[in-house]
Amino acid sequence: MTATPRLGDPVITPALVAEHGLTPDEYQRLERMLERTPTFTELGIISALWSEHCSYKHSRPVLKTLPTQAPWVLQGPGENAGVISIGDGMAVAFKIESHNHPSAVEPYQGAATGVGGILRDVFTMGARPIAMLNSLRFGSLDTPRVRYLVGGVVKGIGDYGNCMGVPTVAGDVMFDAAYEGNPLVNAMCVGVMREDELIRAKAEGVGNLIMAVGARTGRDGIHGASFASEDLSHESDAKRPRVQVGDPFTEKLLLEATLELIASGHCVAIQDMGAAGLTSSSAEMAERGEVGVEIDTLKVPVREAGMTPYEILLSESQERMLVVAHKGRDAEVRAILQKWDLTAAVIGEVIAEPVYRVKEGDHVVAEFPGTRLVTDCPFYYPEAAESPAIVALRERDVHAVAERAEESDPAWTLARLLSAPTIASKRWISQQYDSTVRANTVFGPGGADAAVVRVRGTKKALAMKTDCNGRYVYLDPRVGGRIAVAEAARNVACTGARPLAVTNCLNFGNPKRPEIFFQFKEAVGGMGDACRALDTPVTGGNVSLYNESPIGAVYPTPTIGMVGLIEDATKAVGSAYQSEGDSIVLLGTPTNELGASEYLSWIHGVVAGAPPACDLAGERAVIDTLCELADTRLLRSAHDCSEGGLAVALAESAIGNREQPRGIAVDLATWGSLPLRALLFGEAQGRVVVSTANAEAVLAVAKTHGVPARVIGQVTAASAGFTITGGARALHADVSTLSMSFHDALPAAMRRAPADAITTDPAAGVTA
Amino acid sequence: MKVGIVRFPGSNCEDDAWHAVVDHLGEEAVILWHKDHDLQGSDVVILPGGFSYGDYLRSGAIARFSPIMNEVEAHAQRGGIVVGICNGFQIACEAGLLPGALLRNDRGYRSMPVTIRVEHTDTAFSAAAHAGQCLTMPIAHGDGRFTADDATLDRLEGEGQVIFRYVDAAGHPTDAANPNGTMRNIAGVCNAARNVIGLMPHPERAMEPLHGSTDGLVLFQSLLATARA
Amino acid sequence: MTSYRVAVHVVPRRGILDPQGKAVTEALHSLGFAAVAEVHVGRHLVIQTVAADAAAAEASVRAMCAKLLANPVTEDFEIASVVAA
Amino acid sequence: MTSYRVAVHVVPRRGILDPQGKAVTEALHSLGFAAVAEVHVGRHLVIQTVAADAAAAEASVRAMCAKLLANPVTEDFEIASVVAA
Ligand SMILES: Nc1ncnc2c1ncn2[C@@H]1O[C@H](COP(=O)(O)OP(=O)(O)O)[C@@H](O)[C@H]1O
Ligand SMILES: [Mg+2]
Repeated sequence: MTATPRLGDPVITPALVAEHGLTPDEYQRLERMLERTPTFTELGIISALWSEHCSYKHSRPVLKTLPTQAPWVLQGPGENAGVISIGDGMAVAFKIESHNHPSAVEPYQGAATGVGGILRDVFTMGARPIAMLNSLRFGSLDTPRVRYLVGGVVKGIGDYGNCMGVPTVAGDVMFDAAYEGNPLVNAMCVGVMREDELIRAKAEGVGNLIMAVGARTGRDGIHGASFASEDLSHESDAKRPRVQVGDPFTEKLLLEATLELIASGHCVAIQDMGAAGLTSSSAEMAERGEVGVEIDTLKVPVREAGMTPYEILLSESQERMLVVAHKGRDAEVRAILQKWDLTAAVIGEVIAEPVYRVKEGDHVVAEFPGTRLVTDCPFYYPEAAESPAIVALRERDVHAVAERAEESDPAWTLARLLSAPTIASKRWISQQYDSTVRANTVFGPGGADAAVVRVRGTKKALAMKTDCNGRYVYLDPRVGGRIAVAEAARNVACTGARPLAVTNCLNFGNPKRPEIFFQFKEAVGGMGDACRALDTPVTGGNVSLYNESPIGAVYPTPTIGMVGLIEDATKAVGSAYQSEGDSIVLLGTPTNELGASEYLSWIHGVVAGAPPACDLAGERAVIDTLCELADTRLLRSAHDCSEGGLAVALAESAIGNREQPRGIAVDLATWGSLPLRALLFGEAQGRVVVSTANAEAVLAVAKTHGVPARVIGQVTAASAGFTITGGARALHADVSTLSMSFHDALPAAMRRAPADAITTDPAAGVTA
Repeated sequence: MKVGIVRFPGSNCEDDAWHAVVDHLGEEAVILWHKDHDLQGSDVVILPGGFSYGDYLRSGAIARFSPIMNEVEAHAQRGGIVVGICNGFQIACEAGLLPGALLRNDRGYRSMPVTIRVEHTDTAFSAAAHAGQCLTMPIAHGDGRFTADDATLDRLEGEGQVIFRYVDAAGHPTDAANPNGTMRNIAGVCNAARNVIGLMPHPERAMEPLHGSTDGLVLFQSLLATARA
Repeated sequence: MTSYRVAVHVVPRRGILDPQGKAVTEALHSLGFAAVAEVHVGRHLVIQTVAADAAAAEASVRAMCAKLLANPVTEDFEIASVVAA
Repeated sequence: MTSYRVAVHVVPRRGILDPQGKAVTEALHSLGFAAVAEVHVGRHLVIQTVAADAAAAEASVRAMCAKLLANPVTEDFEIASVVAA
């Protein structure tokens, strides 16, 4: 059979090809593959499959360098989600994904559908989602547009996850002008299953049925995948009809129906219809199973009359799944979906002939030879060269930046840093997320350095966190890539969990620019170094390129989603000091590093200097120390030093729990010779502030791991104040002043927003 | 005691309620499907939290017409105990099993721990507490602003039908302790016959030390105390 | 039988606090629409239904409102229009 | 200057998924209103504002809709009425 154009199909012209985002070379490759001119439908299919989003054509060779194996990895990259074993026959599926461009155009729906998509990736593996995380990057809150985006994105994430009954338990948020025109919205989902319930998205078995399941197909988001593969420009505004609307209620039904379906054994494979909808899900399942498929678009349940095969194939309507069911069991599949008030329709079958064929009734509208439609795309190895301007920034001597007059009182600097939106409490955000549904949350947002979620039916708990300091990666991509992994692992270990594996979301600019591709290559290299050193392989992830706006590319932001395991949930450690009189111990060593710090950026508006060095062996030793300390119940609290350095970490443990603040009396004379601002606010890596009732024992454990450790002070009553001595100038602050700076910053900034309320809540009709 | 927990499309706290009853009370529980017509011999019916029918139109408005609600209403009419938690409270109000309505919070969705004060202990969901006892547990809702006209509110107060009120750490029902703009800090009410109770907070999420509070336990223990009385 | 589009307004009953309306009013002020005195927010439903005539269409939508579309405790409704379509 | 009450309808744009409308349609069917073909749920806003004349009142409400009251990506709006009040 050969495909022929439909009546009324546009004629294939170079202009049409260009509109579909194919280069002339790519188009020639398509013609060679078909040995003829493609039909309009075929052009649409290939435009989606060979888009960056689906094909990874610029990133795959670099991604291949990442470590992906460990004895506990059950499923590495290449599936809907990665899967690791946590013992006792239990497994964890997890994945992170970006929805940056849709969120820039329509923050509420963009973020909501991002959450919907990542949930589907996890439950199609057979896992029940137990936790969500989100990693967000925005421009400055001084801009009304940014406040609108923050409001809409947070509400979109909340409304979707809340309705699904999956707690949103952790994340990270940073604000920097670099993200002004192009916010980053990365959502991560973690699910739990029995190992034997694992199901893969691999079409198998000639004669098996291909079924479309869930919501009906409408004209939403056609060409979203190629949209995600372009720079954001003012013209993107004109592309608004591509925005999809999420329906979390339908997704909740789909979740329950899918898990029931998988348990029933009636199906061979399931894949969610995400970017490029039916096209990519069917092509990817066929490719994994090395089989042919035949689909009839007339059999796809549609929402609107008169949809063309092109539209049906490329629609990105949400809350849909593609299921490969055992031959003859379609009635059983339909019955399960019907129970949940959802539709299921047989739309094609797995065939022996190695082709990808689409029919509209009897008319073949697309037919490709072979089963490797997605990986048959061209791959690129773009030029990589570091930008000399960034080299110059990195080499700048930041110690030469003159102090501001107010800094003569370091308490002023500390309070001001605590109110930096990147550092300040994110409670304004996390209060909009149900973080306790499912009744397994041991530590939710703000309670510990990573979220801790009990695995029901076992004594175990999972710890999880997203992280990435894009400013570090910008100033030194190799080091920044390493730190992203190391910090995520350290955060997980602060709760007492052993870091196990990583998912990642690589948010970068246009890879065709050599300085961007340099960032990409180096950052991924750094991530790989760290993953190898910390024994946390990469099990999956997502690449989001072309994150650029008229003001330039975003900071290179390889967001890390780390998952770790605590064998005994009752041993989990939070980040807030617990008792007056406890000793405060610093693990790791302060340095004179100040480059790339939040201090320089927020206090001085300077983005320069080298990011702190990352000693991976040292990081590993700190992680081992934390795990042992938690396991032997020696810790009352643990909190790592990140943005804002040691002084901010000490303060966050004191005021993080607003209802139960504490004071401290700390002396840093040991390091009195360091420049004061490096000592207090420098961001030297590998450091953790712990509190303990048994300092001797803590020091002894640290010593066995070769980790420098020192008692630096005591936890006091809040009324005793917050005191750090031993540096060039002493720091005295009222606990309540620090607390106000930290807790009121974000609400105050957002109060300046014009209420975005009414425009962003279609589900509920009206909002406040 | 057997507790029937209704699963509506979009419910998402039915498993949590099940664990509260089975794991923490050690009693029997059964999940009831909304399309069924049988309470399976349940002594107590729980309408759990979640987003039944996506909370589209109004929270609880569509779920209240689910087939099983006929049996739930008959059970309530016979004096059987019905507890509505969060979305279940909204459904019970929509169904007319409880007075008033739960409107959109005055400050959007709120997920946070709150303290509630037990105002009366003569209901099946407060009997094991003592009057004035303050309990800490999470809320997580967007539509929890209890609303009724003044005459109704006065009647509810007069008849002792306001069972739970949001209070501050000192036990006072202040404005600052009101998380959603609810009238008179009302967090939970019962019907005139006192056998149907609804509340917005989630006691099933405060059952064990890992939750950070075990205060929800006393409310569930009330069911048992009532059943044995 | 004819197809009708019936539009309904469901609005918060007078005297019931309308935080949405208040929030919108404040937002409009902060955007510079200082002349706005008050905003009320309700639902606008459009129901496409088949009926013998316009009166029957209206009657059936009234029944829908009484049963489901409006909450008798807090909301009022009015039929805004009935057009054959 | 006169005070005007301007009523606005904000509705989901055609072709865009309207999950709420779908849920309400299905609920009406199960309540026995079988003749209902379709329901769309939008917002009904009543804005009380001061303006020189009706045309100016309408123009300013249009500006409010474009800026805040309607989401240009997913919704359409129409001015339903402008009355001096
Ligand atoms: N978007 C978010 N959603 C939920 N929780 C968040 C979010 N952003 C930050 N948090 C929580 O706030 C706390 C502080 O986060 P972060 O500043 O990233 O810590 P650190 O700098 O130690 O990595 C963590 O508990 C984190 O999970
Ligand atoms: Mg961080």
